[in-house]
Amino acid sequence: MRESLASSAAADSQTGGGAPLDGASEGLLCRWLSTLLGAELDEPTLARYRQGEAAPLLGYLCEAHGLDEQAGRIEAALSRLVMFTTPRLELAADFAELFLADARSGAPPYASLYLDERQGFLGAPAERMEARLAEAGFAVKREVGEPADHLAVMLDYLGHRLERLAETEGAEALALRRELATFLEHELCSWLPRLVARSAEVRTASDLYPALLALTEAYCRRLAERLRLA
Amino acid sequence: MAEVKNESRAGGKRREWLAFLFVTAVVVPLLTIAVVGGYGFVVWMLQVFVLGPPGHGG
Amino acid sequence: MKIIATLWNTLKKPPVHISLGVIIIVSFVAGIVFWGGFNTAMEYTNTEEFCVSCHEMEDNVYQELQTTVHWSNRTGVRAICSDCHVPHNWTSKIARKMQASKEVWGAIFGTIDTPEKFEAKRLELAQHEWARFKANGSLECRSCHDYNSMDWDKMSDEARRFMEPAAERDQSCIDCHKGIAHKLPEQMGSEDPMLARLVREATSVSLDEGQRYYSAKSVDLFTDPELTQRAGVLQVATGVNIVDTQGDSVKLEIPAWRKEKGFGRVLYEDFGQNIGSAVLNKDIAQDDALIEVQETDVVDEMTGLPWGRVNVALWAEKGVYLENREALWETAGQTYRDACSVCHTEPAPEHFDANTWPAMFSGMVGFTNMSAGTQELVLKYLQMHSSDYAEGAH
Amino acid sequence: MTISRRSFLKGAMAGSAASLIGPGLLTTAAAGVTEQGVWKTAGSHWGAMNALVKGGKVAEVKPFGADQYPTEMLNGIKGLIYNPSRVRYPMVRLEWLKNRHNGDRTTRGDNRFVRLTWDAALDLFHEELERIQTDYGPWALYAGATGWRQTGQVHSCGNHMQRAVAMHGHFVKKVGDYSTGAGQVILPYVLGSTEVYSQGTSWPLILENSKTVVLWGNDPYKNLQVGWNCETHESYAYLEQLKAKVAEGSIRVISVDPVRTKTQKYLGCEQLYINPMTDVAFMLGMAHTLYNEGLYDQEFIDAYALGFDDFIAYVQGEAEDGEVKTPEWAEAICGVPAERIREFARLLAADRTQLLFGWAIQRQQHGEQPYWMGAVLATMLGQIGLPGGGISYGHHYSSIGVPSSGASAPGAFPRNVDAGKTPEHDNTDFQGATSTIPVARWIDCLLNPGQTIQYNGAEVTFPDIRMCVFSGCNPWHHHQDHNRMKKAFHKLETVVTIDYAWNATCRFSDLVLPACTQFERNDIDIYGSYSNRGVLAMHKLVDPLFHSRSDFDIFTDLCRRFGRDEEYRQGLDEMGWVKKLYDECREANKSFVPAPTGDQSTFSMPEFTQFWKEGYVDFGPGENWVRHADFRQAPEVNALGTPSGFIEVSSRKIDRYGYDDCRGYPTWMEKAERSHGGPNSDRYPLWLQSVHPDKRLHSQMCESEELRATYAVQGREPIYLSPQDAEQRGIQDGDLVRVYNDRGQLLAGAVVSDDFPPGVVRLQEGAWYGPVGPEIGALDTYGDPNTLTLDLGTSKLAQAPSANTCVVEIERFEGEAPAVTAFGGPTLVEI
Repeated sequence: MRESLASSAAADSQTGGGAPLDGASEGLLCRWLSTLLGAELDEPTLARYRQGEAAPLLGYLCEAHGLDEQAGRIEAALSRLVMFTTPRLELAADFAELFLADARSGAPPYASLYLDERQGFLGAPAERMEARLAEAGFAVKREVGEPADHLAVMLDYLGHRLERLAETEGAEALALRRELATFLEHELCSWLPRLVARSAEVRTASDLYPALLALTEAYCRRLAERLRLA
Repeated sequence: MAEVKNESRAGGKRREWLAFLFVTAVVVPLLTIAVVGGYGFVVWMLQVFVLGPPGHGG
Repeated sequence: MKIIATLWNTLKKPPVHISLGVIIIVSFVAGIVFWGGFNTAMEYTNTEEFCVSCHEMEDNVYQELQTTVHWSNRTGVRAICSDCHVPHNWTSKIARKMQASKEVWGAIFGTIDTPEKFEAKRLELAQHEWARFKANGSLECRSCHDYNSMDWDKMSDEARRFMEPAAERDQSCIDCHKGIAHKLPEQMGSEDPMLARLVREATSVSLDEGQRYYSAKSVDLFTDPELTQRAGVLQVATGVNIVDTQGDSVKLEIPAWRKEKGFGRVLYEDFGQNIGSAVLNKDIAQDDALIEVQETDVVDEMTGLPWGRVNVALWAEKGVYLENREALWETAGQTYRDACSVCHTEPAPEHFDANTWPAMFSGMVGFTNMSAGTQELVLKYLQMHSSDYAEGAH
Repeated sequence: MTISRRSFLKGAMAGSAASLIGPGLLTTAAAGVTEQGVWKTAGSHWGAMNALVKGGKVAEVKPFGADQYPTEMLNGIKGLIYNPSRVRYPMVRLEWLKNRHNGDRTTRGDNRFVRLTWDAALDLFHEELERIQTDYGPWALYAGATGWRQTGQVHSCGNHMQRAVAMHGHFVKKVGDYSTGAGQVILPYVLGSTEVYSQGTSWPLILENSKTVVLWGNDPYKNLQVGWNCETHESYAYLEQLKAKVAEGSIRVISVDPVRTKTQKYLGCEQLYINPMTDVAFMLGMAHTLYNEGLYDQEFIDAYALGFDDFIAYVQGEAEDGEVKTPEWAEAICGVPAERIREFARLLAADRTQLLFGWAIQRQQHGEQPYWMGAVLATMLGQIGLPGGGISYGHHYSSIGVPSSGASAPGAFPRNVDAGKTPEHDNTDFQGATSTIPVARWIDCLLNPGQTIQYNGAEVTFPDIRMCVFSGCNPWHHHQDHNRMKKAFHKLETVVTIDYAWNATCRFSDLVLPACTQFERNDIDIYGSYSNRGVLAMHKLVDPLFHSRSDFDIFTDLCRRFGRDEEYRQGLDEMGWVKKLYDECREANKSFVPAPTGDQSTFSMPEFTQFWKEGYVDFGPGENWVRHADFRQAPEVNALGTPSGFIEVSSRKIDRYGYDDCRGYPTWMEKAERSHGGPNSDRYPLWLQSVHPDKRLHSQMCESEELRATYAVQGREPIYLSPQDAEQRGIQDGDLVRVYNDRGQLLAGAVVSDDFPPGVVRLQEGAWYGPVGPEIGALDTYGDPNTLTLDLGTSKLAQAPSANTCVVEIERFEGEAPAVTAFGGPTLVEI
């Protein structure tokens, strides 16, 4: 099943990817990335990943967005997990090292730490994101315990908005498309490269999460372009 | 004589009722209150001078 | 006069016109009516509404009652004035009703009609009631509270520590629960509540001559039974022997040691130990007639100072002594643990010796809210349980 | 065609992807109206404050009305709440999670952590406590360490931790502290009180009566910025008046200090240079002058002191060392010209002199001696107990010297188990070991369990500690010689830390639980510290950040593991406790003034809800007071706490202990290492002083990014040195330097300043320790002085820390400097 997808993606990319954006699929993709970046993988979910259940998602990324290199890197990381005696724990430790420990080392996924000159949590980017969530009628669940400018929260928001895009057409869709493009450019692509750079400095046990961050950064850039184009 | 008696009898009857009511409504109640009050006063004085504050019992 | 004569005559003679039956029945009914009216009147004087009809009562004690447990509590069982202040036994109740004539007098002539006047007389009025409760073993309290039906498991541990021994001794409630319904007179002060309770308990300890007792608080000492010539102060938790009693005062004999450098004003519990027993005025300390010196010039190696053993007998008030110091030590220990653990782990009493504790204590006591009296007791507790006295110290 | 395939993708993807996509992090919520923010009251060690909270965020902080001299550190408060180093989730060290106490402990330090849920973390904590109490005993658990926590009497984290652990089982406790370890042990023998934490003579009386004020190793203008309670800096008003008096020449202030201090520069007063660690020699020279020129007060000594003869025999050279302590003898050691010593002694004896001693000179080897010698000098001057005379050891701390209001202060959450209750494990058998250890010897205790040492006249046998619990206290900041600590930590099976930022102690722990800061919970405290000026409501400004919780909440939950959470919090919640402490304080302050109007109390406090709304209650100013005045007036009745009740110039009790490093009277003893010609000064000529920081409270606020940027040099802790030393080593201002000695090495940023004499360098304590790796001897990348300091007891008497006995060498750092890891969380270690 995988081969056929790859070939059609190749065909598609030659045509400059001009095909219209499928909001529903992109929304799902964003919410998938948000889940992966929001919490550590538990045993059953990791097992499903290692059995290749993410293939359709990765395939769609290659085929729809031409992100073959990043997708391949994730698959390689997944396959190399066999080296660890306790892969879940090692991944959890990587996750903590990058995102949870002290935010001066590692790669803390909070916009405020990169965009706000005070380099603290809950800076201006967080306030802007909170306003944006409120405006769209959303709020972060209490038990999540994260500020609004956490990458996973922003991707979840993006997912919902993209699904909303799928249900609209004409002028409203165009406006929404432009709004999401500006959101991606100002609020995500402005700091994701630095996040990816910092994640590269940290020597994690597995390459999965650094690869995931690289994928997310590339995907957001590509998505922003696609939204601007159509 | 009879009316005197009658009158005295009527007067006597009326006077008797008057005395009876007066005694039952006024004299005996006052006497009782006096007796009970006096008894209380005596006990109180005993307490002050002899028995000390009330309540050895109970 | 004539009316009385005619009345007496009528009474003497058997009834002429009214039948015997009518007389008996009417008298009987009148009796019932009288009995009903008399009792209703009397019961009315037992109602709260009647008691607080005088503003002296309503503005003072009635307001105070509303802040106590007898006013509002978990089960809504309420006590009104007569439940505690009017004896339930009929004879005593009648006597109390007659005694109430004094209260009527007070109401008319306004002996306590302003808060200030009331406050000034509060102690005297309170003492009347305390004496009555003491005499009848808090009879009125027992009409609702009964030691036998107290469920010890449901009672809080702190309360149970005091109530169970009290139940065994069937102790009169008022000994500890003065001020349960109305505010305590100021003279009782806002001393540490646990300490105040012991001081109140001491008021009911009977003193036998020749026996050893311990002061429940610091006590002024005098040279005369009338307690007019001040001689010094006896510190709390000090052992004394009662040698004589006269009216409200007792003669105390205080065996002690003292330093012979200076005027020897401070008497200590033991040789070489700075554990204060009493402080005498300068002239008294130098007066050989009063101070019987038993040993002198005993040098303490630790400081090189000469000490002397003395005995002094002085007069003081009654009713402030306890048979032993256990209750005092327990209160002091609990106060010490609570006060000194606010900022850091409080050192165990046996961590320092008796002569080091004063230094540690004076450096730190400023952080606590202990009153002077409490400080004196806690320091003595620490010294008497220091490494010098606790076995297997450190 | 392509459209269908894409929709097919969506279909296929939806099927398998569904299981890989979580429930999402967002819920629907009505669009909240943006409120304009509300001003609340709060407080901290840096000062009481008002804070504007807008949209659930602390927008602005400004000083509390009553604080006329706010410290600029208040600007760091926001940096502290939102600092990137916040501990955000319960974390456990991977190695420890895998193998528990049998794991590889040498990796402890910069190891890898894994996130846990709160329940899992607390279960682990409870399991470890159970294991230690059952497999070992109370001797194996050390939970005594306490630190500067945060202000607030309900959420005093030391109380919470120790109460919860004590309800589970007994544990090893500590005595003494790092600030005044030697002083608080020696002064009870000499002046009959610990003195260092006692209220001092009121400033107004000093300003009125003193002709000379001596600041001995004392920098009040720097140290009064912080206080034990919510500080309102009332002392600064008096320092301002002192400055005016110095200007008009009515008071001579002399700072006896090798360094030109911040206070000296503020007051514009004189400085008397003295070689580091030679104060006792200098004072002995002065004593010799006072005695031989008949300037001392013999009458005062006869009436109020004992043991002067033995001491003066030592000064006159009649003791076994046979050396006469002339000013010339002293000059050779302390570097102060003999004539200057005589002149200084005469000056002090001439008129009313107030001696103000700082705490730094007792935090060195033989730290008891300078404090003892200071008391002896004050006794010879005979002004103890007079207004503006005598000696004080605390006028630089928490506004000591500001008249106290005399009101009662609120208590705190209980630290002990309730009366009558017993812990789950009531085993009190310490198997011969001592249950309380001197706090500064805890690393010796870890390295040599079972060893017996002398301490304050008694013997202490070290318990074999296997587990430590630290709450709101950063022992990796307190203690000296980090490399030795690393060795000691390898012996610990489990270390649990509860804190709000990733300081060194968290990174050397196995289980780290996130506490919230004091601004994320309701509390109550006094403001004004020693002046006890009033009670302050510490409103909760924002909810606890991330997954952090209040200590109250954390330890209630821990006690739920053994079913005693109700008993732990005595059935009250947070606000219940705040109200209880307030009401108890109000009751204690209702001291009945027997005025005819009855309940007219001296300190009437409003009812709780009104207090909470207004934010504070002011008790008003206190009355002036003179320390030791009552003793001077009636020495017998107001006897001191010494064994004799008098001032003990020489102490038979200490003499009887027979310690070689603390004799019966104050003596000069050479140090293990000392600059300016002392031992080891040939290899390491520079004396390193690690004084209290100017822009921090010890290690607190070092994580505040903005504030640190105002003083860090190339991102490192600044090290101050003299122009001569810098020039000798080719160091320019702002250079990166390596500071080293036999015990360790660190990087720091050079600041060349003429406030410092040759041979003296300063690294302020509290700089966060950031080693390159957990290996012994690893380079500290930020500049924590305790990487270099000596871990040695001051003497057998006090066994206190000797941080200021430390010599080092400095060199320019060549090559590529490693990044600062002090504030970094755990970095990866090769697995």
